[in-house]
Amino acid sequence: MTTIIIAVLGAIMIAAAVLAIVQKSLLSAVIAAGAISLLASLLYIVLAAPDVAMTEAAIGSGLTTIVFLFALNKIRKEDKHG
Amino acid sequence: MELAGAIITLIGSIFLFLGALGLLRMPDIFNRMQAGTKATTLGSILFLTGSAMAHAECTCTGKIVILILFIIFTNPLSSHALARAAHFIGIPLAKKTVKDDLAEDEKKEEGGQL
Amino acid sequence: MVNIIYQIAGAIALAAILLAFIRMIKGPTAADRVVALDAMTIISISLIIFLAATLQRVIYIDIALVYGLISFVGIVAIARYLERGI
Amino acid sequence: MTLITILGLVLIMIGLWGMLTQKNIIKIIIGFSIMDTGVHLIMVSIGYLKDRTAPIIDSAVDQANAVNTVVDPIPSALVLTAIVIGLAVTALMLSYAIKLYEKKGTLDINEFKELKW
Repeated sequence: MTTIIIAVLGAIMIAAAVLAIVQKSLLSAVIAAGAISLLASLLYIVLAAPDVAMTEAAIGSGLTTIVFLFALNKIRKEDKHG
Repeated sequence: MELAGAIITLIGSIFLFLGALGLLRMPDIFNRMQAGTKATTLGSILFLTGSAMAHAECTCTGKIVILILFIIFTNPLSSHALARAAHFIGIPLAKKTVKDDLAEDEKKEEGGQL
Repeated sequence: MVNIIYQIAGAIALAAILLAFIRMIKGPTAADRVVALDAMTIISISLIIFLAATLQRVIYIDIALVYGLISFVGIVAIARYLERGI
Repeated sequence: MTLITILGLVLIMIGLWGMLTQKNIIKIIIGFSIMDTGVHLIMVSIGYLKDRTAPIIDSAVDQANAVNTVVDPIPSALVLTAIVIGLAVTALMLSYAIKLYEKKGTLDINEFKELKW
């Protein structure tokens, strides 16, 4: 059972990584990077490391996305003025 | 009791699958949002309830009740914020749409101010 | 019997996460991708509970609690960015 | 888990490809973050032992026989620190990207050629 879960989630992770690299829009790339962190935290549960899974869910998927959005917001605001 | 819990879990997972299928097949973003939020909310509530019933020997019922309350409170809020944002940045509706109340209200307000 | 039905339910939830990810690949605008991410989050909370029941540890349910709160903050932040900026 | 080691290796390769081929600075930082995730997956998969459970002692784990039933907790403790430091490094790189944008008005890496010769 765990082998099937690892195979499916790993395939989705690789596809999301390729999507994050080849995507033109910056916001879509950030969203795909958030999806990678989500699936990684599921894999940490299968690997019997719940503390790492909790940290990855809070920091990797939540806080990193918000920090990226702050940077994108700064860049877009400068765009509007200049 | 355990068999009933397993069957409720199966029904919830079928709801999750149908929600994801609707996310894939609906024509525009608002229909997709409706399929991807309502159906998955009901499906996950059924899934969690069935899991708590199927494993009655574990002492996890309180945590699952708190989790269901989280899902009920946060999921409609986030979907509402997304729908509002998608409407205001001007994503076009599907061709079959017959009514757009928010746009009519905005037009009426602008007319009143003038 | 109970175990077989429960594992079939988990497999269907895994297929659902795959379908939601296909919308994330196809989605024409960024808002479609955010909707797909939202659906993937809810389905993965169910999948965490499934793993906790399969691996027989109660402690894994706490991860679902953390994830349910943090994902809400993330989705609302993306929605506010789409609307007018944080 | 051999499968997870292979997955981490593929993620590191995809992140390196993105860092080397993309022109936009934000995309380079995203590639760095993908590479980070791959390294963490490999480090956690080193400590995993087959058919064992999480190293948290509660009612599900027998206390007297805990050495034979739990996985190695040291790599997950290391990765826990590495995730937080990864967030700090990402935030520092993003602040540099904002400063570079204020200086030149663009994020294309080919425009910054003061140190080229």
